[in-house]
Amino acid sequence: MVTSTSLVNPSVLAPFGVVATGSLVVLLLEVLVGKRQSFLGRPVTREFVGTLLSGVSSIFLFIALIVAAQFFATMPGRIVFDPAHPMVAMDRLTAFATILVCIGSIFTCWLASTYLDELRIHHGEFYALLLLASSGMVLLVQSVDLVTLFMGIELMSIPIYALAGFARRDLRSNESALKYFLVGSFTSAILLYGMALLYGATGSTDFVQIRQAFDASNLLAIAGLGLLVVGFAFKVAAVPFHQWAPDVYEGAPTAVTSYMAVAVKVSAFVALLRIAIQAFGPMDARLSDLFWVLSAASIVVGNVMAVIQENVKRMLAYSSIANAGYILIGLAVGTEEAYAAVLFFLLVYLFMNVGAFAVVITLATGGKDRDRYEDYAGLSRTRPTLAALLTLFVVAQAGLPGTGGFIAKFILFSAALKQGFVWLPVIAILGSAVSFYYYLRLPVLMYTRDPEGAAPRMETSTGEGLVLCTCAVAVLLLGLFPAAGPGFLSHFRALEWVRETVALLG
Amino acid sequence: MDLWTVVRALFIILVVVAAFAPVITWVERKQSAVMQDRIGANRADIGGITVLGLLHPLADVLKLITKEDFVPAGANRFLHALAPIIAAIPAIIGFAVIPYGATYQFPGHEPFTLVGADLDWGLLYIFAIGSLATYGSVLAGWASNSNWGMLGSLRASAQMISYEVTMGLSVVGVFMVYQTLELTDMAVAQDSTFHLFGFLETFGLVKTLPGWLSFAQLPFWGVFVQPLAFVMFLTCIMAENKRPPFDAPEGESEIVAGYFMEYSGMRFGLFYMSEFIEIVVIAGLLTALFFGGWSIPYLSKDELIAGMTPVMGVGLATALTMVAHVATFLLKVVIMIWLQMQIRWTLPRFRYDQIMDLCWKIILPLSLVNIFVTGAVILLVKGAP
Amino acid sequence: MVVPLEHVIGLSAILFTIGTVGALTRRNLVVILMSIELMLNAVNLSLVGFSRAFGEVDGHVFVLMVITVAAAEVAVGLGIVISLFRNRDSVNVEDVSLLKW
Amino acid sequence: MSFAAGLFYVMAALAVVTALGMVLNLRNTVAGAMCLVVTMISLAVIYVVLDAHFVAVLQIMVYAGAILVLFLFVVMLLNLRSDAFTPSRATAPKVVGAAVGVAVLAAFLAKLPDALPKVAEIPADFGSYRQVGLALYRDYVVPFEVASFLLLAAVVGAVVLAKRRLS
Amino acid sequence: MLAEYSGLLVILALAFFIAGLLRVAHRFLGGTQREFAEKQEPFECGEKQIVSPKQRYAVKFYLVAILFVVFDVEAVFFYAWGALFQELGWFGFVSMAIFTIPLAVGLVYEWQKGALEW
Repeated sequence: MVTSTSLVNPSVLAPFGVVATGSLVVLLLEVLVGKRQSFLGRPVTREFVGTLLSGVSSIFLFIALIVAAQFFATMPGRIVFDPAHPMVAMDRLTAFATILVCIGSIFTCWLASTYLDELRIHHGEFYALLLLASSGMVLLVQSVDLVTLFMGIELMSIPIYALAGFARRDLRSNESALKYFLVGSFTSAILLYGMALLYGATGSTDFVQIRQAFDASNLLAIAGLGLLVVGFAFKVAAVPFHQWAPDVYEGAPTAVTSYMAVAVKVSAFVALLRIAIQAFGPMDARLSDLFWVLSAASIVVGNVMAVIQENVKRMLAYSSIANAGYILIGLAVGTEEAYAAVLFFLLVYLFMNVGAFAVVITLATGGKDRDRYEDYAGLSRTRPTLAALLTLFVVAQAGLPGTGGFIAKFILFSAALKQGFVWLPVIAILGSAVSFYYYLRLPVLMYTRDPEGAAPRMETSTGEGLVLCTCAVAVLLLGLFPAAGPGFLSHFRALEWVRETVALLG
Repeated sequence: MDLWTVVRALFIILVVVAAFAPVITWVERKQSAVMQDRIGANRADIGGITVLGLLHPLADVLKLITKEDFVPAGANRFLHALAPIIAAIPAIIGFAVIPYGATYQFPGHEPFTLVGADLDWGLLYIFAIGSLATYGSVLAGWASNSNWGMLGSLRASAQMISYEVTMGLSVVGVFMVYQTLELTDMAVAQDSTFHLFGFLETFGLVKTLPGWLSFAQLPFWGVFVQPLAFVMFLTCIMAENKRPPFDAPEGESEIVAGYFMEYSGMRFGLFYMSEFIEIVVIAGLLTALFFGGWSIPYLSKDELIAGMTPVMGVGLATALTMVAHVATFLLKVVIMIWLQMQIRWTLPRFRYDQIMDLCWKIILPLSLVNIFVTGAVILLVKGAP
Repeated sequence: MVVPLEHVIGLSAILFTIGTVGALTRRNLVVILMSIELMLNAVNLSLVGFSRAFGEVDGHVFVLMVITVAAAEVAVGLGIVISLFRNRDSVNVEDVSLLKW
Repeated sequence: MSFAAGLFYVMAALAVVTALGMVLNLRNTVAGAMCLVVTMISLAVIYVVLDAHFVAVLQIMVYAGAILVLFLFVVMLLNLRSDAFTPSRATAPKVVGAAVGVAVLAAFLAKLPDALPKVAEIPADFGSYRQVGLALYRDYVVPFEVASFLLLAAVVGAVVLAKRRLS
Repeated sequence: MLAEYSGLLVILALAFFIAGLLRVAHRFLGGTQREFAEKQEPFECGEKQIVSPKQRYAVKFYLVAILFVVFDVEAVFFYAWGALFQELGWFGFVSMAIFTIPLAVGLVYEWQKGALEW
């Protein structure tokens, strides 16, 4: 069982390696710069440290992104780390997910540097932890083995526990970290028990071999699979495993919240997708039922609860629960087309959600978040551009035609309908209708009321501007060009990647 | 489980607990007296016979056992009683994996090894019970409801856990040389010699070693191939035992007696005993890891048996070899104990920050360097497989 | 194997349940953390049991990874408890009330 | 029943009892932590019975010797002697939850024997550090490297959260 | 393999026996117990106890314990590696070097952050 090591193909780990190396460099740089009076001829101030570290981090993430894109463009099929014990793989699905993760992380870097200044949180280890978490995500989407999957999840989660509590003097941040940690480690234990049972049922930790040995009538296999799905449901905050999400999202520094809402979700969903496709093959009917229930419950609860929130961060938390519900439709349907639609949905979700959080971040000032609804009253007068952008992002999330959100939902629901799933799209459309209420409440406040309370921050930093622009352009481009959705499927051949992944089962 | 297992175990207990440990308490007093130009303990007598004060350990035991079984107010009675036992047991069982003789085979019998338990992860056993020993001092201070006790137990546990890490890392080089975690195998590997200038041959600097160079041989002992590891390991393991100069946890000038301050009688006696038993265990461990265990330098076991067999037959030769080995081992242990005593009475107590700095800032990086230098040298000299 | 596999896996399931119940019902943060450790240990036990049954050591390697992760989790988790404790004098989950549980 | 099997059942009983002791003990967290130490040690003995020798010693070194020392440290130093468990709080859902848990467990245990794999023969050095180590450092080299980054994350996270002043 | 543990079992039993014996002997041979408030007081060099020992202590103690846990696990990976080193060859050497880099960076980080200061 011990094999020679000559066949090892380390290039598979290139994106992971770049991001992980980046974390080491940033950590050392922080230590090096932090003690100096001046660095590279500039005085070392809080702002300078923030800008420097965020810049260096985003360079590393950008390199990883390029590497992943290179893989994506030239990928002949799939390469694995070691044919005898694959552990991690690189195929186009992985490369695509890596790109999404890198984009999400770069956005977080750019948003964080000004945000941390405004909230008077030290910069220090923020970027190192962020890069470590990102490397965990990259590993997570690459995993084709339960052991690496588990390590990926943990490497993603542990830095985020610390990030959530990064505002050390803020009680809410402390408690957010605590809750995220308790839920996260509890989840890990459940997930792990599922993995152990799967190992017991199939005798292997490798996805391909698990699939070959998987016997849907075996108690261990079913229990293991169930626990695994429950664990992931916790991670992506699907109902009924969602109670932690609003609290954690609200308490954490907003830059971290957006990271949790986007990058964590994208990577967890891709990993779940890969397990669903690869480890259990053409969907086991019971698994599909499980996803169906999770999906419907998430859509209903997420949308209904979002209505009664008075805090924008909490509202966005519930809306992200609802979005998880939509994505789960694709997993419940389980056709290649549905999987491809999930990937497109994740792409759009990334931009519209980061965009919305970016506006909240850009408004933060004077050591405080501006995350209550009243804070947005009359924003069209004080910050007209921001008001317009926020309107765009929430409208996109609501799924109005002309935005990426509409196309994403459209192709997802039509994939479901094609497969004969009727109730799920109906529930989802009803849920979207409810979502209009809470999403459009923001534009209404911004455009019809007078400003109250303290004035928002009046300047937008370069990083924030870049993020806002990119997101807005992406949301519009993905929505306005009629071919964006189906074109994504055909032009980027998303269907093909899924087929590749399915076909490469060996 | 047969009778011999029990006998081998009993031998350890008798030698270590019943013979060495009490004598060491006497040695300690006598040596300190010698070094401080005093006479030292010599008063305890039975019928006027003092035997150089060797009766003092006995007097100690009698005194401690007849003292009042005392618990301070506010203490957690259960944990207060439990802590000394938790401290003593790891010390007593520590010697179990240390070989005090080689593997011998008498004609017509099964081969056997002179060791309490021949485990394939032998050294890790020492680390494992070492890590459990922490509980004794932690609980002792906490359970006795005393500020000095609590401070002592904090210091003790922080020091012990810190040095646990470095202690492990510092001997990794030894594992790399002997390719085993098993102490019996290490001793066997050390029962040979190596050419001091063998590397000249390996790197092709000379074709074959000239006779006068090949004559320069050293026993293949840990202390010769891993000198740095020896120094670091000695430091760490002495710090683990919390004896001077690492006795900040019980620094009597600051916190009186530290974690066992609220203990008297045999409760205290168990802490005291475990400290001295640990000295023996440390000596045995140092011997096994760095000084060839039972091996007699330049005279390997096989040579010895083969040399004596024509004269007296295999059985007697083996038996004599065995006795010689055990005696060698005990001699080395005695030397190692003397070394520890010497250090203990020579150096003044380190400050607590110095102790922690030594651990984290000096030994830890140094042991990592040692590991990789050793690795590179081994791979270059022996060639990668 | 000296005992039937179902006894090993059964023991692991029992310990896992005890840990789960502890993690969900107890309110002392440190006890919750310890319960989670117990759950991880239960997982390790079943991995060891399965590994023995298959005669492969993959399960053992998995256990090493779980131990590593457990250590990392505990380090961060207790760090969080300490930072919370510094800002607030409590380790009771129900006192974590700024955000509704 | 062989000695080893007997040992297994004794240790299993001990593990369950101490685990329950840890969870049900409401007054003294230190005692709870000590209970868990015993659980860990008895699990290590069980690992030995199951031929997982290397894992057994790591269980003692890391779980019993490191992780629980840390717990004990925190419990003692934060002075967490009492659990704020107030019976007046609605315990009914908890009782129901525990009952459901036990029911699920019973159902699982009842069906378990049919689902388990056959027990294979093992080589003599099964579970030795050699075998596990070779698998770890060759086949599982990726998770092994990742473990190091994971621990780095833990170090940074712990320092960020727990240190009083970050320079 | 299990046979090799029997010696351990014997020594463990003997250790418990010795420790237990000494405690029991102490219990029965120990002097009469006289408990009164002054004697039971925790010893504070003759002063009354001013503060309770059950208080919070410096965070560096936690910090060093947390770091210990992390580094202990790192060290564990070295043990088996060391004993298998010659078999693993340069592959093992390089993979361990890569493993050590984050550890070393972590150490440098702590050092510079003053987490190792007392």
